Amino acid sequence: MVEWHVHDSLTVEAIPVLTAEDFRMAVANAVDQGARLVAFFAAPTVGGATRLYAILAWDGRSCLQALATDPGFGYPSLTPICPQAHWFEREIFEVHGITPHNHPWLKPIRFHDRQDGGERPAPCVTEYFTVHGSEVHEVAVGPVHAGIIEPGHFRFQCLGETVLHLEISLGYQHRGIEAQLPGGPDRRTIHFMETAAGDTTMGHTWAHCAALEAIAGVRPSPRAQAIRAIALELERLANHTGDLGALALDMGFLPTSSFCGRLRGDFLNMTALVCGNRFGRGLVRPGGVVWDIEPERAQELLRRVRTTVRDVRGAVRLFLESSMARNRLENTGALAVEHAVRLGLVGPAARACGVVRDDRWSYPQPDVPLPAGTPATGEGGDLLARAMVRAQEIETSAALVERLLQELPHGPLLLPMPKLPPQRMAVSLIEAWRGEVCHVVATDGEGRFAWYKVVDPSFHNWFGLTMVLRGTEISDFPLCNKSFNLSYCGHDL
Amino acid sequence: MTASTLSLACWAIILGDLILLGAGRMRHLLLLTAAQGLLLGLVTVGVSPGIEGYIVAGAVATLKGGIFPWLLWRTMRQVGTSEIVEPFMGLGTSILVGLGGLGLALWIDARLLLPIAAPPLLMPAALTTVLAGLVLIVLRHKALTQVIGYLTMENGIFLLGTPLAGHDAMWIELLILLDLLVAVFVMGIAIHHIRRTFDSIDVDRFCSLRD
Amino acid sequence: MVWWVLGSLTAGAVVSAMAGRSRLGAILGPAVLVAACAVGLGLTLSNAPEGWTIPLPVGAGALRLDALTRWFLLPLFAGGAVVGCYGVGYLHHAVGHRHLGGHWGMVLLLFLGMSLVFLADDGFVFLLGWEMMSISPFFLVAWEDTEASVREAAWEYLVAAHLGGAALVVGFALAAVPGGWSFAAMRTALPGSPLATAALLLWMLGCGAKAGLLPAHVWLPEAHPAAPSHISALMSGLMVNTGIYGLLRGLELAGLPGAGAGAALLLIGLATALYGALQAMVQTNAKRILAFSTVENMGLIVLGIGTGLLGLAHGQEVTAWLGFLAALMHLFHHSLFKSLLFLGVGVVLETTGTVHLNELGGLAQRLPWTSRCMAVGVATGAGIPPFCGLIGEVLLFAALATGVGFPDATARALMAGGFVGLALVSGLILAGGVRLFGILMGGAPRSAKAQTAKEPSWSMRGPAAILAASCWLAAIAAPLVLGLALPAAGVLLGTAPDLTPVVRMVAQIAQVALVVTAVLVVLFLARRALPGHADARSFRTWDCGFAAPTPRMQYTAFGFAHPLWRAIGRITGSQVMVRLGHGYFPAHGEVVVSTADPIRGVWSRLFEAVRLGCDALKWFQHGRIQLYVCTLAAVLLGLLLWQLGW
Amino acid sequence: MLVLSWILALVLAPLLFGIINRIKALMAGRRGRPLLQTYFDLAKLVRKGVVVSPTTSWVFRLGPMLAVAGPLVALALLPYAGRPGLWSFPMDFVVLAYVLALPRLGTMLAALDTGSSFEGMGASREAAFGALAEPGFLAALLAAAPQSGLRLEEIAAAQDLFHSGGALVCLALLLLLLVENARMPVDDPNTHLELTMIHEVMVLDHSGPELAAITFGAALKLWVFAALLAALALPLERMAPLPAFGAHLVGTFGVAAVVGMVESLTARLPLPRVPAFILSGTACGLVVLLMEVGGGR
Repeated sequence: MVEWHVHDSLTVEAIPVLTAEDFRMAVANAVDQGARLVAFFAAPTVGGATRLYAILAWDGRSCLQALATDPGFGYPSLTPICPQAHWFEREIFEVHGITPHNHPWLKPIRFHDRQDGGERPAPCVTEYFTVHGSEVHEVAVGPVHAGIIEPGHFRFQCLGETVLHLEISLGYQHRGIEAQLPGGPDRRTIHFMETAAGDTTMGHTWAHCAALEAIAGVRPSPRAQAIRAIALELERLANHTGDLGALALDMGFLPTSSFCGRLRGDFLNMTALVCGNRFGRGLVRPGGVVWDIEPERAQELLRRVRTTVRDVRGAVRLFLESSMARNRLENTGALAVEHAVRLGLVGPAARACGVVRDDRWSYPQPDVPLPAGTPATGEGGDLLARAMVRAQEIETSAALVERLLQELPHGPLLLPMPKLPPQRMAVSLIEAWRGEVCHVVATDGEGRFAWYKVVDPSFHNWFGLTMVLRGTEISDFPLCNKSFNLSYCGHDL
Repeated sequence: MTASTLSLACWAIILGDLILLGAGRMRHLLLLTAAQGLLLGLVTVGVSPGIEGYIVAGAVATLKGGIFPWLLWRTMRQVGTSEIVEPFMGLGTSILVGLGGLGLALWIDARLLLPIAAPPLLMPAALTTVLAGLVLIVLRHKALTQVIGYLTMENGIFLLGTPLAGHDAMWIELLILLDLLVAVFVMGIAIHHIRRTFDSIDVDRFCSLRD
Repeated sequence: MVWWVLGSLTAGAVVSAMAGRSRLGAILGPAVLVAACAVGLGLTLSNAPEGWTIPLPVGAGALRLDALTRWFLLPLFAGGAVVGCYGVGYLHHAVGHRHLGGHWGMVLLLFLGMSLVFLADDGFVFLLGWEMMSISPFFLVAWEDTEASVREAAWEYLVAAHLGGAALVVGFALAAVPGGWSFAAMRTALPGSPLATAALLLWMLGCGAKAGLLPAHVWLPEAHPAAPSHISALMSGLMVNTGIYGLLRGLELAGLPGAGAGAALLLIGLATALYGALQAMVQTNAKRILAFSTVENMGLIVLGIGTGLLGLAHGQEVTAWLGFLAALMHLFHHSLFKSLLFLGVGVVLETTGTVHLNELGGLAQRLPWTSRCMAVGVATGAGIPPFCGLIGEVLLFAALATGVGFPDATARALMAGGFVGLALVSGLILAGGVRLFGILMGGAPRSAKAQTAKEPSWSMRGPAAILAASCWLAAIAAPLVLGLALPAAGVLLGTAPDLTPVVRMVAQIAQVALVVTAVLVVLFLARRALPGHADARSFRTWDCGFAAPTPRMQYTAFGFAHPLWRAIGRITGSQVMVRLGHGYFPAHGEVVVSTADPIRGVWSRLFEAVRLGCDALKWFQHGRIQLYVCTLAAVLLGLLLWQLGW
Repeated sequence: MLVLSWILALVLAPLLFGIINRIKALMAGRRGRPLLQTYFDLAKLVRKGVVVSPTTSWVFRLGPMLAVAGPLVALALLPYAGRPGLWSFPMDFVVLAYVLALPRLGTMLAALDTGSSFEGMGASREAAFGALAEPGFLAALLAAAPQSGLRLEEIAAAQDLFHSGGALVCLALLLLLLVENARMPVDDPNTHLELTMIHEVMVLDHSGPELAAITFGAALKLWVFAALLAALALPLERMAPLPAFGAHLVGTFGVAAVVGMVESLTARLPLPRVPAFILSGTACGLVVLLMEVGGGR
């Protein structure tokens, strides 16, 4: 088993290829001992065969491990002994047709055309897990939603108000990004990355650049890294504020929802002040950043961050201390910590359950200071905990941004990127606002992308949402969904 | 102090009891307890006017409307217990039981022959308060809620005693003494309960409850 | 005329039974029924002389036609004619291969029995009628005797009817002790006699079992649904009335006892109504829902009687009149809409073969007539204007509301409690009615059976339409109907106080009903003038953009009741068992909902105990004739000694 | 006067939604939509065509008519400005409750007729909460009724906000107004989340003039409740006719303003807690009734 650090690269051949059975046991053992399966995918070998790669992350030791196996047409499924692999295995099955034997729920995770070339089925028509009984009814929500959100289909098995089971069918946002990346990097690549998940531009772009920089052995200047960190935290601030506002809106708590709606815009405008784009597009490029923060702009940003965070604090306090809002939040949509660990949840959703898991601390980027304190965690994993974690993260992010703005290091903005070396591979992990973004890149014999794997935090967390809903109220679903606030396009890619 | 103000205060006490039974959060319970203490003072003034009445009322209002709730509030904060009141049955059931209690109180009031004429709504208010306290003690999980239940019940007993107090000044002092006795007693029992409920928590912190 | 009615019913019963499977048997019975009912209606509404005697082997039996009897005969004969017509259509497929003659013979016997019960002026005739009425439904319920559940329901009915009948026999025997068997004698001798209370208790037991009062209601939701639908309509719409009649007559004979009986009836009525309404909310078989609705409505009627008695006991005449008038009016309205609903469900059963709500749906499209009639029935039951159900319920509310001003505190509390309870019941009825109609008729068919439903022949649609129209007419003509009810209540209460406010109130409610109708007509016409009336496009609607809805995506019968069941419905004893596999990826999931009536369980345990007790007595069944004779002699000796008064 | 009040109700009822929304907007620091937006919506809807789902039948088309007919007739029962309504008879408050059940029946049946799980969800909730709210409404009015009279007119005359039980009765009616008219904290009229709705989700499939009818019916129903509450809260019968008329109008809008304030400051209740909320409204009325029965008043 090969082990390396997140900023390093390695050769693809360094990854040991085990037999399917050994591979399965090795991954399961590592996960049992505290590793996380951050990526599990199939990729072509030089010979043209398909090989399975598992990337394991050891948060405590800040190191990564990788394993591989050659499955042929099928292999024994990991899911029964390692539920984290569940979604990955279904994806592998869907994209490559490699069957994980004994997988309990083997079906595509994305809605797609029929493989046998038959007539295209109607959206969301597939086999869902059915709870039998004459009194059970199904509720089919989506793919079109009444709000301005992305498409996705939710199939509830209900008895009256109680949800017995929820199954989620996605794929309406599938753009084939991963399939278009091999052969790169080219001029489109960075734009694919900036729009992989529209609200996580900074997370994905940084992860992409970090992976390329690791392969090329380029180390961006501290100033560029600081500007990246500022933009990432601003993205976090904007989205967390927006999420809290949306949570308030969904329970009809108007004061906070209207305040947070405006304040989210203020944070986005701060990003725009840095790079001219409210979502931070065009700011980060391999080798550094494109736009600088001059001292006067830093002062302006500092002023804005301080006032906005003060307002956010007020609005959120109003929300979290209102007993009516707390009544709605407490004990709703709870997820036990052992489920969060076993399912490999990431981001605020995992931290709200009490899992200490934040890549900013575990896998810090070079020259980026650690945020103050420890990762924010909650208890019980209910709506309140997820809201509280966000409120705390707003504080830590604001403090970090202030600190960085006050003492911006010096250095060139953008270093030139050399041509990528051949046959190298790198993994980057960035704690975006929604959770861990993981990019796995490998180059071919000419230094172009041989394959490229993107794992959005939503990919880990969608199944957590279905677990939260089992046995709860169907009327709680919108709030639970909002409290996870997962990405559809980030999942579908 | 007119009779109508007194009856309004009694109305408020009865309503307070019902809201107490329907309250889902500790801080509401404490606020209600405090309000009830203040109302108790008001009623005391109404029933036994004169300087003694004012003194007793002041003592009652400070003790029951201020000190006790504040102590409990502090304890709650220190223990860091969750804000949610944990009822055995739904809060709706508790309200229904409270309504039944009010009915019972009115029924008893119609049949009770008191030695002295009490203001019209006083007895029902007192009995309802006692019953509400009982419900809080019986139908709630948390030790702190039970303490509030004891307090409420004791408020009711105090109310029962007020018309007697108007007659004879001696009664007042006796009542206050009894009151304090009951309060300390109640706290003692309650702390015992708390100790059992929160085994892991530092028991010393409960010293703040002692009077 | 009375002889024509009774004679034709008797003769028809005999001839029809002999006609057997022939075509004559299928026609003769209903024809006689309709004819007899028509004559009976004439008798009821005419100024016929009031008393007759019939020669019986044991002496002369007396018949009497007073206003109370007229009031009960009215729905009996009106409903009988309608149900007779319907039955012809309902049973048409059985002509030739089932013993239809026997079936109709039993129906005629049932009508004869009910007529005798209402007309009786002495205990013998009453009991004679009661027995006829009790036995014949056994054969009627057991029509589908190939099904075990039907046979069981029929037996259960028989046991309940006989236990109730036995209570009545003993009750009349006790009541006859002071003065004799004739009602006139009881009226003078019974009030104040120590036996009156005992007799009344037994009457309440016997009649309560017939009317389906808690806790003796358990047979009713089994037997009524098991019968063919026109018989269900007969039993639930008309036969239960005999229980109320017996109760009222018994109260009259015992001299309208005071506060205790009033309070007891009020509480029993309220409990029955609440329990019935809640059960009707959670059951999933349409006929059982209707049967529990009958239980609930009988509860309301008894609530009215109890209120009236309480009013009387406390010297509040207006309350007393309001209570009894409410009971009588509601009884009439209930006969109309419950028969209507059973006829409607009968159509559903006939055309789809099932009455389970979760197998139905989409019938409003397929059965436009029947669904409209059912809608009227549901709205009437829920007291929605412009239908007649409103009148009885408002009278009941009025009786209870006036009671809140009583001088006596306990009575005030009872009345106020009754008022609030009644309000809850009325809310529940609306919810239950919406559920019944909405799940049954609305949406898409939930099974293939419902897919092909078709309207039946006019002989089945017509009677339902007539009843639906009567539900509206009875509201518009409510002052007239009240005019008939007043003398009926007068039989119980004597001379009336000034009831002009009550009469005016009913007239005003009738006006409200009329105006609601008018407003609806105007709106209907206005709608035609607006766009989108005739040119509405039929297309898949919003549904969250989901393109392939299935019938499984509709609310189920229990699912619809789920929020209410969670809040207050758990006392119905229905339970939800969820079996979902463990772990993140369950392999199988299933939900079973049981809606068994817990009170039935109590009874069956009781009967089990009795059976064990009887087993213990088996030593006595040794077959030695000497001992039997000895026992008989001992009993006779004992009776002799008792009669001689020691 | 009576006719005038009736016409005013028809004309001004949609304004109530405008007032509520304007208050909510002000409290949230927004400008909000125009005060007359509901009128614009109605005018637009009336001119639009209709799309119906193929599963629906006559029931679906009847529902909106019932939704308007009920409140229209209920208006005639309302006492206005201290004077009796078109009808005034003993127990007219019970008839009022039954007439107001007409729109509930209509919308629920139409909802179930669509065969959609969303509409069924709304109907199921409405059925439960409507049934539970019924005793509260009637108990509050009975408690408010003086011993001598059981008409709405006398009930309104006997109560005012500053009278012993009057405030409590008004509170009970306010809480039940929130329940019956699908307002916060029971239902959120502004949400887009079908799974949490009650009233709005039942009328998802209606379009064109039928949706207009339902919206107008809802506005009228709110008017009936608000006007009734104002009649109970204000001592109108002691005023001269014209001032009473004005006061009643202002009072009705005042109720809408209060509803707007409540909506601005509350969060939705979890649905399983709604029955307890209804019970607390009911309890307010029951306390007064108990006092009356117990002779404590």
